[in-house]
Amino acid sequence: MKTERTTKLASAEKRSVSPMEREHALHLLRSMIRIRRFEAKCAELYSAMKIRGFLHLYDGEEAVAVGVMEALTPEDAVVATYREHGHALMRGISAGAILAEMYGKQEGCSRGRGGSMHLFDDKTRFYGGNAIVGGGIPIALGLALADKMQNKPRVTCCFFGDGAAAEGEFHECLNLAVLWQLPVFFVCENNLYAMGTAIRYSHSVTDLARRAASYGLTTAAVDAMDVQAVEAAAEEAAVFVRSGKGPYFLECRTYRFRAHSMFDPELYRTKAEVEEWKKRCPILTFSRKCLSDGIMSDADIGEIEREAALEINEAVAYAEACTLEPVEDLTRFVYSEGRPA
Amino acid sequence: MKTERTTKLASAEKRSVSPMEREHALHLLRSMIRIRRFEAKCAELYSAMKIRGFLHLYDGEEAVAVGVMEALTPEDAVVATYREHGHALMRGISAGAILAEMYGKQEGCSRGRGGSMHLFDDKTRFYGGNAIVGGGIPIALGLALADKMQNKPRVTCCFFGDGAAAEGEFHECLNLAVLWQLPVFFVCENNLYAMGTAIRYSHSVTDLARRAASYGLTTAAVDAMDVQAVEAAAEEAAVFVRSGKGPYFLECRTYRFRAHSMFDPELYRTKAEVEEWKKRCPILTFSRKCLSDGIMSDADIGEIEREAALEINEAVAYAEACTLEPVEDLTRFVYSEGRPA
Amino acid sequence: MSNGMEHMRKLTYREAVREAMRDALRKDERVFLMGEDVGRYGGCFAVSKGLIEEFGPERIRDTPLCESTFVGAGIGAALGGMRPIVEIMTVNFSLLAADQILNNTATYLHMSGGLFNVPLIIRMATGGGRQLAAQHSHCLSGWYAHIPGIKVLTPATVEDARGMLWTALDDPDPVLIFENSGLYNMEGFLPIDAGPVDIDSARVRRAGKDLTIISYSASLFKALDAAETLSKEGIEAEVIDLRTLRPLDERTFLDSAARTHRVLIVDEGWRSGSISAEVSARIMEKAFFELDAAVERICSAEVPMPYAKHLEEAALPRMEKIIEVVRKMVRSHG
Amino acid sequence: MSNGMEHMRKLTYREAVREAMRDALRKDERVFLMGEDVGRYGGCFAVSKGLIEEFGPERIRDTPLCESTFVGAGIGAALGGMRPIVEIMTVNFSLLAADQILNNTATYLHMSGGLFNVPLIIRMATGGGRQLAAQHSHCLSGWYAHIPGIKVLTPATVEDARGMLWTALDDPDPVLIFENSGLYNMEGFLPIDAGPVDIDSARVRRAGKDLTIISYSASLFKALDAAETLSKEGIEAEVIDLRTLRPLDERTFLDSAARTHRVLIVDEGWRSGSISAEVSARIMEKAFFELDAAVERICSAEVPMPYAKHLEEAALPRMEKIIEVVRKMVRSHG
Ligand SMILES: Cc1ncc(C[n+]2csc(CCOP(=O)(O)OP(=O)(O)O)c2C)c(N)n1
Ligand SMILES: Cc1ncc(C[n+]2csc(CCOP(=O)(O)OP(=O)(O)O)c2C)c(N)n1
Ligand SMILES: [Mg+2]
Ligand SMILES: [Mg+2]
Repeated sequence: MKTERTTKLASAEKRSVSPMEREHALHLLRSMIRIRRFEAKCAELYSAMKIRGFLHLYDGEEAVAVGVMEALTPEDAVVATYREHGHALMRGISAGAILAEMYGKQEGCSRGRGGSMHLFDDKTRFYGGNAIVGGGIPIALGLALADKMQNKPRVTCCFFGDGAAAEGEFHECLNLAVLWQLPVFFVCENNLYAMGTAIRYSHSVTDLARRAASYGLTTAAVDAMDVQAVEAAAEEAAVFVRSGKGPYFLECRTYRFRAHSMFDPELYRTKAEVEEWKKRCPILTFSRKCLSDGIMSDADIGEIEREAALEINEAVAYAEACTLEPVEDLTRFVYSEGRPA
Repeated sequence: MKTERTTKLASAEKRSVSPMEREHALHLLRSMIRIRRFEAKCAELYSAMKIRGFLHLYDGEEAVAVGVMEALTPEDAVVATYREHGHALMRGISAGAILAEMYGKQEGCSRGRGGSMHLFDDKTRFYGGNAIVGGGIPIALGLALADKMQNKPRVTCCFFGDGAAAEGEFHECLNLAVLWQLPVFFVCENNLYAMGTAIRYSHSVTDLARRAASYGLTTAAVDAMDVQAVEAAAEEAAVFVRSGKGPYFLECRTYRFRAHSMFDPELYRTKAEVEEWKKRCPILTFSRKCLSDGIMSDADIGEIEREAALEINEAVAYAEACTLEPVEDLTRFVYSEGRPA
Repeated sequence: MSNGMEHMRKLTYREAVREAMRDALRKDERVFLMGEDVGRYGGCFAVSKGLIEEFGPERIRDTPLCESTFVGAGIGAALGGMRPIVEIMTVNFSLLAADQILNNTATYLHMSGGLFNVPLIIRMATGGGRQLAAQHSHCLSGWYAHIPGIKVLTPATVEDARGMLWTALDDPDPVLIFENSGLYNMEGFLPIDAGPVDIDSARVRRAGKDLTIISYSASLFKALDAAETLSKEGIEAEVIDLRTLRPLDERTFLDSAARTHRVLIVDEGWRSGSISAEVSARIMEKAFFELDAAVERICSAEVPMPYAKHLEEAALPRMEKIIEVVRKMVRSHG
Repeated sequence: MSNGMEHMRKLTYREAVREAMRDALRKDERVFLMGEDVGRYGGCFAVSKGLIEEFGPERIRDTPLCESTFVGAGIGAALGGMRPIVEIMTVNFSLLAADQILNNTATYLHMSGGLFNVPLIIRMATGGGRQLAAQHSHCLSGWYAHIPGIKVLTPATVEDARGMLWTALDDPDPVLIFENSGLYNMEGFLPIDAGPVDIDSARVRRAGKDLTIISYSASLFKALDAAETLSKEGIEAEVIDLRTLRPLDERTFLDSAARTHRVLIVDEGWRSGSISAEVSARIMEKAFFELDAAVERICSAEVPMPYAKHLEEAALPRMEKIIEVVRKMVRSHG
């Protein structure tokens, strides 16, 4: 097991910045901001009753989806959780398709049948959106097994939370992934809470990377309020997995800024604790660093914000304009249509 | 985690033996021989079709049940597996009641409704006999929780195999037992196989005591072909648990001499491997040691064998003479009879 | 002026369940509540809100995510002399504990030849209608009622939400209580001194002579609403609340069928192999010659619950559909 | 001399399943078998014996004990382009994977709005009669048939044991195959060139005019034996093998009911909410006016399976009981 890694915060001296470096920094920041603004819009639309069901937002955790997804190729597969808007956006599903899904429209990425917790996309190999905590981990294992049996050097990236790590399937899957040396990239989003249950009440050993290491696989923990640290750690993990060395477990230490869902009165943590963490906001710290490093300017950030606002407004307009599936089609997709001859 | 412990094999010099020491040695040997002879009779009765269903015998593993049970008091609770004749006998259920159970007679310890895999006894707090691998572990946790909530300084002793340790409940239960500091004495009977699956195919890390330690509880491993080593280790564990220090995990390293069940063709291991282990037979090694230490004589062993044979013959006669429950009572015990006023 | 309401008070279904638990926790030291987020969070549906403040974290016990283990631990605690109430957030998650429910909870007394009874309560939210999609919305109470060895309660009214838990806690055997999450906000009146209610009989919630509608849980209210509308057309439907799906009180609905000669069953479960199929089959077996028309069923569409509102509504039993089918049935001549 | 048997060969049900798997493994590289002890041990019921020698441990894949995970991994492997056959030793253990079966296997296609189908086969042994008691003996195929999104097959004959797997492997959706462990040793004849069989229709296994007995899996043979005995008394029972419990082919049994006007269902499952309840309810709904007598059911007693032989026999459907009920039904006048 590796020890926690962080990239150093910007030092005072300015240094020369390559266009590529600048482009990439802009890309990382843009990605995180897109997620943040998207989630804000979702919350707004929920209050406006345009979105219903359970809604779990990702604020504070953006660096995880952004950093990890940088390490994946289009051939790789992703299995996510019910807090997966960020993963879906980063994987390349359009904001419009995601919003249309939450509107329950047939142009939604899951045809309006899944909603916020069940985003899917075949083109980007995005295998959901799973609302059973831990339920996606075995599926990720199977995807990786299929790759291994077919000699496809692909990675299956599986996101799950600290809460999920208490479920039995976590244990079964880590064991099996190591036993069978499956190309799974486990990404544990440790945001310190499972709904209202702090990690000290759900894990006897709260160092999850250490716990995972007890299965005999390579693990690392990363300060996931730092997008570059996540990106570097994920890169290392993905290279490892892709090269056939077996599974890899990355604990991303992060924090959820918002309530668990739209129903959560947040009785279980103090405002002060949340505020303390907000000082480490991945968007805030990264943009500050980039500014002080001279990698980007306030104008750049303004431009990003404008773009994001535009994208999201267009997505809302799209979702509004989308159509409802005819009620007569209710029982479609219980089984596949047409059987092979 | 402690390292594996074994008691030294007898040295050549004779030493003076106290009557208590002799009595205890005779007791340990008698206990193991009772189990061994009982199992042999079961196998015979199975061939004679007196016993049916699945039958899992304990030969080779006697030192576990014998050694562990020495550390328990009558107030403690026991949760066992489907290979539990030895546990049941050692806990004090009579051979007659167990055999009658396997005969399907109503005088059986579970009224003939459970059979070999479901031996129960309320007087000795023997909570079964569970044929779902790993299924008893949460029940043991609950018994311990009840004790803790009622301030009863009792131990719940939970037996399970190496195979069970791969199931998700194992993980969930170790975590919870440590989190809640429950008085559970986990006894892992690691006989290196789960049916036909060798431990290297079922665990990524085969040192189960080390795996268990990753949950932050006290663990030890013991050479369970040595009854005195098991006894000493169990004593330490029970004292620990009883004193309120939380759960304890003891890995008993042992071996199953017979097939998994009466249907197993044993394709998965060699005769030579079995023969090699048989040299370490806990009865053989312990009786040899006692003889060479001068703790007991051949005559003592002969007497034990005679007693065991007598006990078992009487048990068979008893089971034969027992009666069948009337068929009209088939649906009894689906629910309790009579509800409290 | 007395309208009989002086001894009544108004409360929600949620409050009724909470009060029932609070009462039990006060009266009996052996009672405790265990499940995910029942304590510090205040309960996934806020049912147990406030209880941890009164009873502390030992008795309002937050568990990690581990459904199979905390249900199994409930069995053990019950065997060890406690009276655990285990909460599973929603019925879909109970599938993770299905082994403990079927293979241990339901069989323990029998496997042990009558030695060990398991006085365990398992409560869970069930049902659709809140756009929670295919992993949070199913109504599986009827499915669980297939299993001998457990009792299955489906309180629909505030009175039952309050009183059934009480009786269940006195029961020596395991009891599953399914609370339809759509009912938590429903208000109702309850006598100030409301006490325990029986848990093994169905109840006629509305008398009628033309047809019997048999239902349970949230669907009951659709049936009652339909009956009101139908009444204006001169059709008087009797409405029966099954209340307990196992053991099933067939006497009540067989008697009703013998009076009305026509039966419609409304069931939020999927149709095939549902409790509605069982009720239909029992009427077939025991009241066949009383019938003037075939027993009909309205169930949820056989589809994993879709998220989109209009699709979900179409998937669930609807009042309009009940009215339509009743009209057709009453018109038909046997 | 030709008796039509030259092109037939004799084999057991176990061999038929094994051959079907061997065939599939040879024909299609994407097919593999995964489960506890399917490889080195040779399969808990020796069904997969010998396969590891031919196909190696990659394709005959022993798993640790982790039902939920290897079923879930089956879903993933199917999504990833393979054609996994997952074996669960016995149906009671499948409860550990009930979450993956109901919440993922059955819902995946629908939740994803039709994007991802799951061509997964899950085989398991089911049924009682071998004194394996309350955690190894239940017949839950009918119970699983409640779930939309999966198909549920219950091959009773050697031909179906051989042919259904083939068709199931070509199916784009998840298929559960329940093999009654009491059938593994049963011998039967099969055409040398036996091929796939359809998996969505019921079959009339014996024609008759006086009454219809509907059954499936191992109980089918009790029904057929009863029919032979009854035939000597002049009662000609039609015997229908449901074969597939979901989707249910109601046409076949409704037609039969319309011919014979009397129906008995024989089902090894527990009675309440069983597939037999569903069949009865469908006949009620769609053939009510064809009936001369109430549809009756013979099911397993509602008790966790007892170990003792005489009790287990009493718990299961018995041929004598079938004969008795048929006699009574045929004598009754509608
Ligand atoms: C099996 C299961 N149990 C319970 C729930 C209810 N639930 C939804 S999210 C959640 C907490 C999960 O926490 P974690 O895995 O840490 O993810 P996070 O929400 O923090 O991202 C719970 C208990 C569920 N969806 N599935
Ligand atoms: C949940 C479950 N899965 C599978 C089985 C079938 N089975 C019975 S015993 C066994 C092996 C268990 O091995 P282990 O825990 O090491 O115990 P041992 O038999 O070696 O004492 C298996 C797979 C079962 N009984 N329960
Ligand atoms: Mg979390
Ligand atoms: Mg073992």
